[in-house]
Amino acid sequence: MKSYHFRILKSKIISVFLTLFAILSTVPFLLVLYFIIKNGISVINWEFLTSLPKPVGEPGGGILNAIVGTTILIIIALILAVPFGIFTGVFLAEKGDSKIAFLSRLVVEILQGVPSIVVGIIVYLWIVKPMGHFSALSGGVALGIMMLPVVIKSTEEILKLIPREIKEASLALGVPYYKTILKVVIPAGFSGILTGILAGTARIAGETAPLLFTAFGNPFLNFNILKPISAMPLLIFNYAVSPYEEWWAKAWGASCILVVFVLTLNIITRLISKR
Amino acid sequence: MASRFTRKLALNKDKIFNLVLSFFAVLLIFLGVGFFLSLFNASYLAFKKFGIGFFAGKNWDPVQEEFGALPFIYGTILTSFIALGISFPFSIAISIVLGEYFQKGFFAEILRYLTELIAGVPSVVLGFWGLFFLVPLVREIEIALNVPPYGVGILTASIILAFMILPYSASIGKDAMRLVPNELKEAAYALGATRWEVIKKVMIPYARSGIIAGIILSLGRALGETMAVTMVIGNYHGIPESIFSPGNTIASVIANEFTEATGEVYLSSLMYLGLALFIITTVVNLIGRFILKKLQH
Amino acid sequence: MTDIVLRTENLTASYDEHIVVKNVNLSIPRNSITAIMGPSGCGKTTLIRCFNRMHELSPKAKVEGKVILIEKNHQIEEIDVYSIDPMLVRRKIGMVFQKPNPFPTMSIYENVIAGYILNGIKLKKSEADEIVEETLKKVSLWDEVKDRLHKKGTFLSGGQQQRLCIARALAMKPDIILLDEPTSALDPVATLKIEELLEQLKDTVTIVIVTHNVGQAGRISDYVAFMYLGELIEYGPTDVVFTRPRHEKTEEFLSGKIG
Amino acid sequence: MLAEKLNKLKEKIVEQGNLVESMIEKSIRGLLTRDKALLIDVLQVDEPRANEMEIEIDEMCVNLIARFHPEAKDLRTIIMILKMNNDLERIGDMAVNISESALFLIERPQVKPLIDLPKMAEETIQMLKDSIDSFIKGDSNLAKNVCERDDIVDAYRDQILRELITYMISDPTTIERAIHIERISRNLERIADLATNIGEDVVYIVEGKVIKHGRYKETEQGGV
Repeated sequence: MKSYHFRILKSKIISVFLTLFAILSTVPFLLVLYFIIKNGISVINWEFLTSLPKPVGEPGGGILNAIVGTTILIIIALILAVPFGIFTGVFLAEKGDSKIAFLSRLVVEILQGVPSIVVGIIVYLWIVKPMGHFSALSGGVALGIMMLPVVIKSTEEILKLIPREIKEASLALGVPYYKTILKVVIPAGFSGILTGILAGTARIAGETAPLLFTAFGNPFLNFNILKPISAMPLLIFNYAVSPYEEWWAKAWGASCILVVFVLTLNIITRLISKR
Repeated sequence: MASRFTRKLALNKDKIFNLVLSFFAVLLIFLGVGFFLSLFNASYLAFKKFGIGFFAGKNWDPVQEEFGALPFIYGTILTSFIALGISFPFSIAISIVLGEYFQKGFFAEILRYLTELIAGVPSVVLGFWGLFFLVPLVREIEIALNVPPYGVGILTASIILAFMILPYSASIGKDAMRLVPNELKEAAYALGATRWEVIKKVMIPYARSGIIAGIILSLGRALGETMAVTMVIGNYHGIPESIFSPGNTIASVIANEFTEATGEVYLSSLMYLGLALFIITTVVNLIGRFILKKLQH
Repeated sequence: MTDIVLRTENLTASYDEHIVVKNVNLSIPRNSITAIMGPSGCGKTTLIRCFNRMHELSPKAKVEGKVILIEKNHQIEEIDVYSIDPMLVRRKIGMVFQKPNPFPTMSIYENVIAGYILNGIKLKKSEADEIVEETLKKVSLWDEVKDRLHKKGTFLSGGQQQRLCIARALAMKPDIILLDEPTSALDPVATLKIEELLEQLKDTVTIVIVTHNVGQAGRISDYVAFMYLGELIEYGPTDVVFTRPRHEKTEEFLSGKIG
Repeated sequence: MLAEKLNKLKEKIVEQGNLVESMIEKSIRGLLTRDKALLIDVLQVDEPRANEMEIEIDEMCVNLIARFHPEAKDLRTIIMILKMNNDLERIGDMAVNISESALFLIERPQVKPLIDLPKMAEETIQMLKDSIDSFIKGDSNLAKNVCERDDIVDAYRDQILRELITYMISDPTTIERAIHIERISRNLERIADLATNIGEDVVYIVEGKVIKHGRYKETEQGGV
């Protein structure tokens, strides 16, 4: 048997080693953040945020089309996923042991793991192909589907945490079931549901793959949801793989805005759910 | 006392409400089934033409309308498993550090945020960064090793994937480590074990299935990840000869070629790829979640 | 026992084929405190949950027999509880639960009039103020909370929360309130306060309380029912049941041999 | 709650005390004023009421113990009330004895002028009054005082007996009447004894000390 001192020393060395390894794994994130801010911050100015792209060669121009596009896509996704997600979440929390619930949960788990590109294909088949052209609507639907499992899961989890007594107290006051759910149970779980919605928004705001065959992109400002629309991640992708240095700069600027937006949502979600 | 009318009305509203709830749940099930059926339907043409042999075909030639998925399957599996290999030691280290050494406190919070937040960075941004930081770096290495200096390729894609999946396996691993009962650890300490011995002989064996679930779930992520991979893998349709050579994954082929696909067979073949990806990731995910669920009970 | 407010006729209740209340016939006198006692799992909670139709909310729950509520306004009216909308029943028969459960999103003020708010019954500000003050005074909570009516009810102590929940039930002006082991989550001092409160309240409302605590049943009730394995074994004035129980099982329960 | 119910019980026992007190007083007054109606009233109205009340108080005590599980002073109070109830009922019986003898006596000529007997009765009634008073007020000093006055009543009884013996020896026809007078004085003496009992019970309720059977001295020093 090795001496006790040796074993203690070994244990200590390993702990230092592991801690260093863990710290090392934060390096990529910090590098990405550093790179994006370094390259992006100088690009961002008022014009960048409020004007449309200009052809290569012309100075100036911005990414307004993408900002508006992402906003519209997120709104469409929210409109679809929030009610759908909350109602399904309520169903799972309330009638959790039915057969329908079992199957729904299975679908939620499948949706949670489905690659975003597959969602893109599906929405292409369901909406783009029948319509004959790309559209903001199809992009919003794709993002909505991506968001759905997050909203459902967080709603279900938070509602399960709400004591049964709260619900019964309301029913015992002669309040109908639907009002009990809408006015007592859902408000009691409001912060949790909100967290889920924010987390879902964070998940979809940077999604690109499902937009490739749905929203497609659009160099002009568009408010018509039946027409193709641009989005921040689409713009970053298109500019990043282009051969023009000035487009790369614009992509850095857009990346910077998108990353700050998504990370802020992420941090807010974590802070809310910690309380 | 309310009139008979309002008595009935309230009851009806409850029924309607329950119907609405069930409607959404059933709609969700239809959504899931619809996913599968639509993909299956769209890929039927390619399936009829190439059958299961599709996945063994080495050539992907849109001009000749000859489609074989083997290079992409190979690329997908290669990148995913290399990524798992790269991230594994880090993920274990984070699991142990956050699951045992630093469970609370400022350092633990910061470390947790910094390791988990990379999952929040949009994959297109990571790909962009990879293109301008990682690709030149890998190119230097390739020059030093005297292999063709593409920069882009399997290795670059794997490194990016490793960054992306690390938070998943690390956070599930950490949770699994924290689930180890204190009595068990104390019993081992009481026998004179050192901290490392407790971790190695008690905690890791106890948390093993959780760690494995984390790895499986992150594999599911890696298999389906699209944008970052598409941007740095090099889009080569052949079977990659080494980890330095460019390649393609199922997801990256679809992303690259879908909007340009002309011809029904071409499109259907891409759908067929999508169906395969869907089934593989779903199976991998469900296995991972099944293990996790068993762990929680 | 002439002035009856609630009567059950061959009441039988079950969960998933498992009968928990067997053929109970019970008449509850108006403006009194009736305690239902018995060892845990004897069906006492289920019994009172049948009174205001809460039992049927549980999955696979079934109720047979009748529960008759006797209202005395201008004339005497017998209402079969299972023939009208359960929402109406629950407004006439209030309920207070084991764990204090004020609505977490509502203030103390809103909690008192929660029944009105949630049912969509509009109250004038002055009306609402009056109900809140009057009800909180009834449960002797007014002096303790009058300066923080608009704070959340969940900040109160356990005993105060439970009194708030009693106020919430009372504000609907029910004929009966059912209390399901209302003090089991409270400390002895808070328990005593609730018991004193119930004693005061029986002038305005009929009280039915489920308790596993023999002492509590003895201290506060006018009538006591003893249940065992789902059956109503003995029922009568507390003085009589506590000193000269007719049934051997009651004797054993009272002397702590079962339960 | 318990305190309230205990008060009701106390009121009841005081009422019973007052009733039996009035029974003694009425029977003696009936004897002295030769008022037959008063004596019959004691026998036919008061006695049944006292009996009824005794049962009622017994039940109240048992109920309180069964339902409230009283402790310490509350428990002592209830147990003592239970005993007082017994004592008072017996005092009632003795008042009945007195009334019966009085009924016999008032139909016949006087043996002798009744001088000591009224005084004795007065003292006895006062003792009973004081013992009940001490109970109401929780006054252990008054209660102890009652216990000490027992000797006075005993002395009256001896005195009366001696006198009656003289009369009986000198005129045997008075024997029957004399025995009835003696019976009255003996009953008064026993009433005084029971009043003493009550006094002792009050000391026990108030102070938790037993002063019966010569323990008075010991407990003064702190031991029981």
